[in-house]
Amino acid sequence: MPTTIDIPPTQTRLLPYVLQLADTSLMLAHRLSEWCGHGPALEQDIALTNIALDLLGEARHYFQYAAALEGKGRTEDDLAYLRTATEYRNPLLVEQPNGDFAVTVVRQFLFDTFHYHFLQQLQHCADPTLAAIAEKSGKEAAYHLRWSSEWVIRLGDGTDESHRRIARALDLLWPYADELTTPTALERQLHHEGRIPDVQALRPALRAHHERVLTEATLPLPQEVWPQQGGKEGRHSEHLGYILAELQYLQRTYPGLTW
Amino acid sequence: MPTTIDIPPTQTRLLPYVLQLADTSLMLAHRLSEWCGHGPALEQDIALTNIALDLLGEARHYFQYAAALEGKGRTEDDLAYLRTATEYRNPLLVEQPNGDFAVTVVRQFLFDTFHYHFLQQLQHCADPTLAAIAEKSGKEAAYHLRWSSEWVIRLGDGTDESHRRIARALDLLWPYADELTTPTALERQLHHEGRIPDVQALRPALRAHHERVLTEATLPLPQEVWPQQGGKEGRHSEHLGYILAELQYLQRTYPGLTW
Amino acid sequence: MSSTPSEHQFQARIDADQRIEPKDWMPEDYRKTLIRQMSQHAHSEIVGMLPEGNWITRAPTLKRKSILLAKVQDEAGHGLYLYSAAETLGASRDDLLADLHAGKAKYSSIFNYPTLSWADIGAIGWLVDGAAILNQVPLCRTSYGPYARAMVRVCKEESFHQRQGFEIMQTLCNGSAEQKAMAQDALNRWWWPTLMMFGPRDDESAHTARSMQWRIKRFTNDELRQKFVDMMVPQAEFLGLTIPDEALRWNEATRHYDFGEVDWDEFWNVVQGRGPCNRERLDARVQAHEAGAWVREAALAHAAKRKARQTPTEQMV
Amino acid sequence: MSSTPSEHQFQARIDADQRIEPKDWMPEDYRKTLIRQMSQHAHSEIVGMLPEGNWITRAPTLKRKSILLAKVQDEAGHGLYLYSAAETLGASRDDLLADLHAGKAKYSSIFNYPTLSWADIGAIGWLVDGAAILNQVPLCRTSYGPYARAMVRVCKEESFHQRQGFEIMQTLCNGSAEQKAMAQDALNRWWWPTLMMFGPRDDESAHTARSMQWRIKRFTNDELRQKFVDMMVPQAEFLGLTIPDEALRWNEATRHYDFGEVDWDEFWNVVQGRGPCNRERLDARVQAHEAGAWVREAALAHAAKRKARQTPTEQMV
Repeated sequence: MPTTIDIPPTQTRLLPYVLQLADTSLMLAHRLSEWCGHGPALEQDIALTNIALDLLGEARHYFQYAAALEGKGRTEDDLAYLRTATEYRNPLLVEQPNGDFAVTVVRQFLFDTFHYHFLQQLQHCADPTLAAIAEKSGKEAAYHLRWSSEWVIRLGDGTDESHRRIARALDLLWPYADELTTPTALERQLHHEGRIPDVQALRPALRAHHERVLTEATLPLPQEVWPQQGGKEGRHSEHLGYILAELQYLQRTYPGLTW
Repeated sequence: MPTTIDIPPTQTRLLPYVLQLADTSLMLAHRLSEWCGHGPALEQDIALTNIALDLLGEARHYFQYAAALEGKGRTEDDLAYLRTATEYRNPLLVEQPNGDFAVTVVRQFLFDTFHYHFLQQLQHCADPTLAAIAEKSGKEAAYHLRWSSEWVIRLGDGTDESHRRIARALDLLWPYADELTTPTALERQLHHEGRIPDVQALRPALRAHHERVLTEATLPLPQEVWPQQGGKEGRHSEHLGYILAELQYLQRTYPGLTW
Repeated sequence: MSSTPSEHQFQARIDADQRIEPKDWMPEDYRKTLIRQMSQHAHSEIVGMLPEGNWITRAPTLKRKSILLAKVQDEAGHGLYLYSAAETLGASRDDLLADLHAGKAKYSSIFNYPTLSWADIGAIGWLVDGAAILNQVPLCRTSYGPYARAMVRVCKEESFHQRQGFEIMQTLCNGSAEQKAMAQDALNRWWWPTLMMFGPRDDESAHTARSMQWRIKRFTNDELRQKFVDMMVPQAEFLGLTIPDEALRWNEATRHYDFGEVDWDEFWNVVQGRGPCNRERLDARVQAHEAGAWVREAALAHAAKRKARQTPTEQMV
Repeated sequence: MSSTPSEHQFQARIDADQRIEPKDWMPEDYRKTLIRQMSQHAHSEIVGMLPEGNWITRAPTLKRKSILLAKVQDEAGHGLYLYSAAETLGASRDDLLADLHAGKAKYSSIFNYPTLSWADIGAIGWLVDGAAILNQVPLCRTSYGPYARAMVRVCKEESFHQRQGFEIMQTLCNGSAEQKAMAQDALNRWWWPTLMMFGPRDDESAHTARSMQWRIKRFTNDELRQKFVDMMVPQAEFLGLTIPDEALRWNEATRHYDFGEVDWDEFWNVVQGRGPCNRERLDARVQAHEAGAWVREAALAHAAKRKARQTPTEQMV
């Protein structure tokens, strides 16, 4: 694989990074929204939709900022709806299918643990727009993290079946966790310029939280695995193409209209 | 519901009818192709794909003829890929999801019983192109009908589980059978002009075949039900939109290119 | 039929527009009727999430996606309020759901129609929520307290939904020719089913008389249907859309719109389970319920474990 | 190691390029090796249906849809031939599949990579089938008769597939800038995994020596890999695409292309189950097999019922 050449500091654009943040929250919101009307009970339907709405709101802030940074008069929707698969920069984790409720809970748990700690750091970044988004969304992420952590515990220390399912979900999704805290060349460069947090430095805090929750959930901490990566660099799984086919359908079929 | 006003004979265009035939075979071929790599055994994977290929070939002939009839220089792909849901004229049956293998077999059986008998008649129609397509596809339809009829019998008179599944499939899909032999205003008009067969007149032959096969399959002939209709008039089920999102994605995303 | 002193006193309270609360005495039929109506209403909210939920992943802008997601979530919330209100009468949500899933309970049959385009989302907000509001606003003054209070909360959110639906229609009607055609096609498909939401004609409606006596129902089916048509015609004109009813015309004498006859065959077929999506709607709910059984069991098991781990003092809290 | 008279005679036949047929005596290791290789080959065909099958519903034209469907169907057919050929050696398809589904059997790890664009379909036909052909053409002269004959049929169809893949790439490269970029991106992702198809380096390859002695294998891994690179470079140049290998250059002395080192970490990780799609591929096969169990049981039950209904005379036929 050819490596990305380091971009001199004066030229590192924040735009692709903001798109990465936007895509991440958008894709997860989109996945969660697929549960609407199909949850295990009304209370979980509502909870999942709440998280989806929060993430969608966060994504919209990033997209609006990205459109401003781009400075070409494009809108949040142009960016969200009109790129092709290799141009999306969400990590692989958030495009994974919902699976059963345990898979959704684990995906959320792994994401929230990262997202909460990340936003805590991003609140202090030099860019005032990102800092403001991070502050608002950080409060929401705290609730999400509590919700998903509680459900990991509830399912891990529930019945034999729920334990089996969530253990399987953990096994399934653990390979996707690392990518969240593995900086891309762009992230390394932006951090080097002092503009964004060091995601790798979040690992001890994440690990501590994982261990605490998994222990209480009577689940083993998954072993080290070969991490699956590439989403943040546009190399996705086969799932993204299908997400985009639905997401983009109306914009592609009726280009340039107002809805 | 407003009724369609009868169109004077000199103005009834064959084009929408040929599109109806094309859409019907295309949608069923598309559904069958979803089984590829997921069949109960290699032999069935191959059989389902054979049927899909035959129907796709038949659809292409109709689309090519439709493009010629339209006379605007459009291609089979323009017609197949670039219309919106209300413009497709396949009956509801063929867009129903594959379900389990029993649902697929019943959908095929109901379709093949109609399709075979219909093509036998269409071979004698005045339009030489349609007659030629019907002759070629009629031979294939004979094989399809044998395959699906044998499988109805095999599953109906197999195990308790297969019997239960195919009885359920019959119950699920029977409401969609009638539409095949219920002429639309366009079909009535074209038949009145002597240009296409009377699909309603096929009912006794279809019923006889259904009865023979279902009896041998130890399955009860389903009771009369309120028929579900509208596909041939562009009023589809919720399934078609999702089929089109996948089918049309590349053509919509990259308009006007060669593949 | 002579009434007992309790029934007499009960009816007097109703007539005085007083609220009946959970702990009050009430005729068994009143309780049963309310449970049936509230649970049907709850079921309708839940099943109603499905046709609209069908377009969340394909919502054409982030703003519309957000609004639709919030709307469907509100409907889940309405379901919760209404099941809770039904439970104040001694019903259990589990039993009510079991009846729904077994096909024994009704829900508003409007939701047995398919959503075939984005314009359907506009049409549902504009027409279906519009009709629901007409049904529900009077219920804000219904005799049973928990039901009335639930209805106040529901109506507040539903009028917001209706405006959003109308706004979608407006955007489409001001858009391209294709968007306008999409809006007209949606109106063509949703108009008559919405009129069916008001139920059978008064002279064919079994429950109406007594429901009105008990102020569970405050207007008749035909009264509401007429009110709805009168309200919608100017709105359709404003949008530049044509209501698919050739018999529709202003009646100067009655000061109402005359309109055509509902297709009662279609009405009864859909109510009795033979509509375009009845099976799909029920299957989706049953599937969600069954697929979620292990989750609900786990939650209970965990809660029990937690309680068992508490000290006796903690358990007393 | 001294050989028995049978082994000696067997090797003599091999050396004389004579075919070994099912009824012939053969060393147990030869039988085992062949079963392993043929079944791996069959598994590869079946699993290989999945990455390509992933684009059937999104094929951009009716013609491409048709061609792709036929290609994937051919692969199913190849699987059938190869399982049948393995069965001539006493293996049972059910046991072979059980091993595959339990994760105990290997299949070509190229299929553990995702197909992310339509151009991947072109790249797979061009590169992956191209590599497969290089592996398979020599096998048309392999010592075991049924395997050789299966390979003849497979090769005929596979060369057709490869031309179609190349044709897709050509169309894209002659298309819009986006199409060309799509093709280059696909090449970037499929090039190195295709080189990995030829297996580990010769000095790390356990089975090679003996497989070559038995003419189950006719060229070494490195020989084939080199042949493949030499073949592909001009084809990539013809397409106007850049092979993603900075070390690639013509070596005038050896008259071959020098090329970079395969990422052996990635190779071993993918072979050992940690590639991008290993789990998805296996899950899809297991799911299809389990979901189809009742169908296979029904077919057997029906066949048994049919047989039982025959008269004794009919049964003797």
